[in-house]
Amino acid sequence: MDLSWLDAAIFAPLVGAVAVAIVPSRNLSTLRLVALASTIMTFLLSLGILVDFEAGTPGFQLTTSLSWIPEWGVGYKTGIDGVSLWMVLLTTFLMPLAVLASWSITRRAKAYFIFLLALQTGMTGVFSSLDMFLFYLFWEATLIPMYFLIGMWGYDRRIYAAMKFFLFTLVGSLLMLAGILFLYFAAGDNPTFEYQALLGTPLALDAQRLLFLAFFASFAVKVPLVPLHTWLPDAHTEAPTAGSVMLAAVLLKMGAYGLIRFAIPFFPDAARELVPLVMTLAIIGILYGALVALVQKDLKRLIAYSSVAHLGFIVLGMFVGTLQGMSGGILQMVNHGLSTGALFMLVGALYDRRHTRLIADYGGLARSVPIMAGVFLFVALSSLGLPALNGFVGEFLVLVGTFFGYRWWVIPAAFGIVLAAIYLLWAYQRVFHGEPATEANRAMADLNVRELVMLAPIVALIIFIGVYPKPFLDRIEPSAERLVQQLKQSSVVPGGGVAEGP
Amino acid sequence: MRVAPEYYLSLAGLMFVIGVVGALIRRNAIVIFMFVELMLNAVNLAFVTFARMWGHVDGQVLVFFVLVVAAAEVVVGLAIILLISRNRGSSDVDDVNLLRW
Amino acid sequence: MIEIIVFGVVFVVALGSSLAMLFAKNAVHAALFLVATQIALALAFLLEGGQFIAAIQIIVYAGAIMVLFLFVIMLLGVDKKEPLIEPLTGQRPLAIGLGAVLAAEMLWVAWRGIEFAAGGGDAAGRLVDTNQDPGNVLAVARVLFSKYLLPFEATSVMLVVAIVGVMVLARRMGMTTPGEVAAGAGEESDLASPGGGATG
Amino acid sequence: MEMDIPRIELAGIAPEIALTVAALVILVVHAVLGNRFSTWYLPYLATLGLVVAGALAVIVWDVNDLQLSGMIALDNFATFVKVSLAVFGLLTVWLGRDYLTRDRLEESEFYALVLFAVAGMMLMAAAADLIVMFLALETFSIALYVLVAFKRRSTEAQESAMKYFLLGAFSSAFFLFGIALAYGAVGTTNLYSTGPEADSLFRFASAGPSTDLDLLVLAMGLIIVGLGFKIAAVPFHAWTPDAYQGAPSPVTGFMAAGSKIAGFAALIRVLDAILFPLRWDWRPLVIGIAVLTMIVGSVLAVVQEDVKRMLAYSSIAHAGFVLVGVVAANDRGVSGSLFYLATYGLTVVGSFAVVSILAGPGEHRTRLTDYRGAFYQRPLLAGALTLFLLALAGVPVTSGFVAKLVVFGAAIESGYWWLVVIGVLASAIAAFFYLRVLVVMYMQEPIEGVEPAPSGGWLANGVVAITAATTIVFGLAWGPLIDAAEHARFFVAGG
Repeated sequence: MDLSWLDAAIFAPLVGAVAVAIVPSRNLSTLRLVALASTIMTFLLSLGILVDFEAGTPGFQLTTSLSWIPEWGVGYKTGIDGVSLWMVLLTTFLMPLAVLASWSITRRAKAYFIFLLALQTGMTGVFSSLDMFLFYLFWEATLIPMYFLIGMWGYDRRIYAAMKFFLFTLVGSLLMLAGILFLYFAAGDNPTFEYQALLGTPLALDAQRLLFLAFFASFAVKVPLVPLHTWLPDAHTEAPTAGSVMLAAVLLKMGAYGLIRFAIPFFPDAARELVPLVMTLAIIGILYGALVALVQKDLKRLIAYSSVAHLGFIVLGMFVGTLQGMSGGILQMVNHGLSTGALFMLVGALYDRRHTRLIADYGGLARSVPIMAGVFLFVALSSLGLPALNGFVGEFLVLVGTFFGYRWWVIPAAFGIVLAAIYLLWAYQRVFHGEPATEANRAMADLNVRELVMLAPIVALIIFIGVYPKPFLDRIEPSAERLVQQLKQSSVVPGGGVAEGP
Repeated sequence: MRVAPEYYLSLAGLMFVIGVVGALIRRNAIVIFMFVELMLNAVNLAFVTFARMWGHVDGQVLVFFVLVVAAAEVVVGLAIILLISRNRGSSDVDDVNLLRW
Repeated sequence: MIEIIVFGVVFVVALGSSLAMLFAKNAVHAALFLVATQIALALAFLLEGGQFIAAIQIIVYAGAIMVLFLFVIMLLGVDKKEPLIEPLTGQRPLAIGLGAVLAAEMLWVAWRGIEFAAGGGDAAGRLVDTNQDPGNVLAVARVLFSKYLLPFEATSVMLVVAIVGVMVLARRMGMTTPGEVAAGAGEESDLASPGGGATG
Repeated sequence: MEMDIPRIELAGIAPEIALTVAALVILVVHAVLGNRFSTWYLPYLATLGLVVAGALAVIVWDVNDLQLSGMIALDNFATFVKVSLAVFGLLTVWLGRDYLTRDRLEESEFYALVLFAVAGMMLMAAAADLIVMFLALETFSIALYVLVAFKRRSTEAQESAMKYFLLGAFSSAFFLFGIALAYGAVGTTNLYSTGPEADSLFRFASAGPSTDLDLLVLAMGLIIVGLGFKIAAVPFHAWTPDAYQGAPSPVTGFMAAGSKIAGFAALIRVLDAILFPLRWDWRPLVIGIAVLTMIVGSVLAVVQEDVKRMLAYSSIAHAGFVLVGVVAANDRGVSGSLFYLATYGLTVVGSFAVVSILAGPGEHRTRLTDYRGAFYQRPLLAGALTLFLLALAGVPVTSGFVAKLVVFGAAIESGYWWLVVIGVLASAIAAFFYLRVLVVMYMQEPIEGVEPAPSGGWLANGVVAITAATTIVFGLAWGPLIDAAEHARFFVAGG
């Protein structure tokens, strides 16, 4: 059994979940501590990945390959490259913070932590699977815990939001399942689900188009790209804080990750054909998300729409076909995870104090909670791309990459950044400045130690990436280069319609 | 001078169709069940006809099986119908709406 | 020649009675028409060289089964008119349309489908020979107890199932209080016997 | 003309014989002893019979033979189905024990009828002659008609039994007319050729378009219709919701699992093995039925308010998914369908076990609203039901997902990718109603003042545990089962 740190990081949370299950449910503080300890342990394990990972090589590393269902060519195959490395680390990094953000969960905490830990296994697994069956398993495995997290611990319209989230994602992923199966049989006499064996499977162009759309349906729902985004504001708004954090920081990235890991390399010709469409959708997402965010009255909903805009940026960078765009998009995935995660945590902290998410209910908080205001402003600035903070690096790379690829598309994208500055700063101003609307706002308590501990690592990373992104980009670029190449390859076979089947 | 199997088969087919239509449009359980019996009779005729067509008695043996099955079905079916009427305290076994979802 | 005439009678009676069943408002009438159909079919079986089958058609079908039917009808007193309301909107026309399609298919197949020479040669003549020697009953018995031995045994299991089933159902009829747990299979029920009777 | 008594080889029907004997022993012993010594020994007898039957089925694995004048096919296909049926029977008997003692219903007849039904279903899977198939079908159908009416003093149950019976008899007549026409076309009802000169349906179908096929094609259509009733395919599904709702829950689970696998075994044998050469004739019909079944089953399930009724529509939808594998008509289609039916059977028996326990004495609580907050009152049962529902929805890590994967995979291999797209969309619709149950169980509070149903006995809980475990195991380590299903080949002459 050759297992790597990666496999340990994937399954450690499940061990944690079992541990949580053993703890008696009355014992709330023990439950929290066990969950926290398990996530911290997982994070430490994932540092092992970082140590073992060799920068500068494009291929997959820390691979594990075990036989599982040989009858159907299913194997347990994991491994990471420069893209998934940061996604895995982002997940393991944010998870302890999400547990810290869950202190307000006192009802059915045991089930809550079990679902949260199961979710972590699913997310880590998605980013490290090199077998389509395994990937799909993890992909769907993220769905159920999230469904319960939203539905059981969410806010008023939680059931509606949970159902919508589940069904949107399920329709997409089932179409992808059909696509995976088609690909599986197209691969030749010895069908396999292995990712690397499936790469470069020759396919007729019309088959490629259909398959790309099947995969795209799944990933575009997850990203989400307009017009498939309508589940997102509901899910983000209704989810409990930790749910919103993981949803925004990691689950959405699964969509973008799927696009570059699977949709493009498997079907490069179809992807090339559809680049204008995807880019258009991305630009629409940037502008639409920003404009809708401007008019939101609900703080969580505002951040949710800002995610739509940010993810538009990420997808734009990935599809322009330049190294800068791709690296920027990948780095931006990390950045968005950090800043949006932090924003959701802050809103969660506000909600814990005042039990409202409406911007109008706040105002003048800067006087009563100066630290919180400061952190909020800082994170907002990171999110809108202030130079020397992480967001700037990513967005700048995306814009440069877009400029080299498709010159004029830069203009609407840049306009999106301006809008982001407006809605975030305006929201900050309305919440933290002016006269306190109520007595409750005046008497609000500032961030406590737990919340500081939970936000401090994020703040530190935001500065670190903003000032010194090199360690990150060093590891991203070789893989990004390969991904860009994959978009330029061709695997089309002449003739042969899709109707005849594989 | 023999009658060609086509005629017998036509008779069997028509009886079968009448059975189908009757079972679908009537509402009394017993009457529906009688139409099912009519369908089985049509089957018997078909079996006997084909037996002669092929020149062996296999088809007639098959009729024997159909008869046994019909008998067993009748016993259970009528018992169920009786049961319902007893438990309802009336003889009202109408309103078997077979195609309700 | 005799076959043609008798078949004509059989055809008219069987089809006429079946159609009459469709339009009979009274369950007893429908049952009687069914008996007529079955007797006509028994005649047809005779014409086609199935003497044994013709006999049991009368004995079991027209005799036992239909008597059971009439018995139940009388017991329930369903000798009254059925309501003519359509159970499901459009069900009646739909059923008739379906029937028409099915009938067309049946007739088409009957006249198109068996053109190929079944068995070759004078197959019907062979059956006549078999009925001469060793005789219809013996021929049927030989096939039944050799080739069709397994299905024959299977019917016995099926009849046992029917008898057990009717016993269970019969016990549900007399039940008055839920506390009255059935006292096991030893408690013979009257209604179990028709099951045995019809099969005997 | 001398009688040639067939060689009496019993290997092929040994399991059926064992079951019949066990059923008769149960009836006789109970009749002799009465209720004087309680009835604790009855489920043991039934268990013994089923275990012996399963073992007798297993020991002929990899035997490829026709027995009893070609009436019985002794092949791995039949064996796979027989073993699955023995397992379903066992679970039903155990669950039934709990149910019967709770509701104080007579036990001996219940076990005997279940055993007879299993025997009939096994015979159906092994039948190599249409008339045997028909008799087997009637045997288990009659047993099921009675089992559906098994609740005492429940007019609802009895009416659903009547509806089931009438439609069952109606469909039998179709099946039978199909047999008659097939007999007319070929001169025999046998599926396989037993000798070099013997005729069989298979030989005839293989002869190709040189022969006049009209009669056979119509026969095929009627046989599909007749079996379509048994597997609850649309538009022959009208009995399903009522029968599933009215029957005692253990029986419902048994019907959903056993009746389906037996009906499909016959359908697959006739279509995918015997009439394979005529696949271009039957495929359009079966595809139409499959599409209708998947869509109608899924859509109508969404609006149901009764859990048993909802599971009935779900079982209809599942018949549609299996039909997708039948349509594929390749090796993977056959093995995939078998895998699907086996795992679906376990899952559905498990779900009805939970429903049976939660419904309480007299089975009064089966409405969706009765499940409010079930998770907080019975966390383990609700958890198990969650697992079953997710498996029915086809969510990974459960056997239901793998089942869908292999069946859809087979269809894609045959080039029916568009059928798969319809299938996945239908299963997305279907997911909606499974989610509804989850919402009620987890996201709503229990109704104040309503006591939860008493917990089930150890046997019923054991059934839930076993089926839950298999649902997970066959979702993760599905290699051995799919391997067995892939080796479940049909009888091949001279093979």
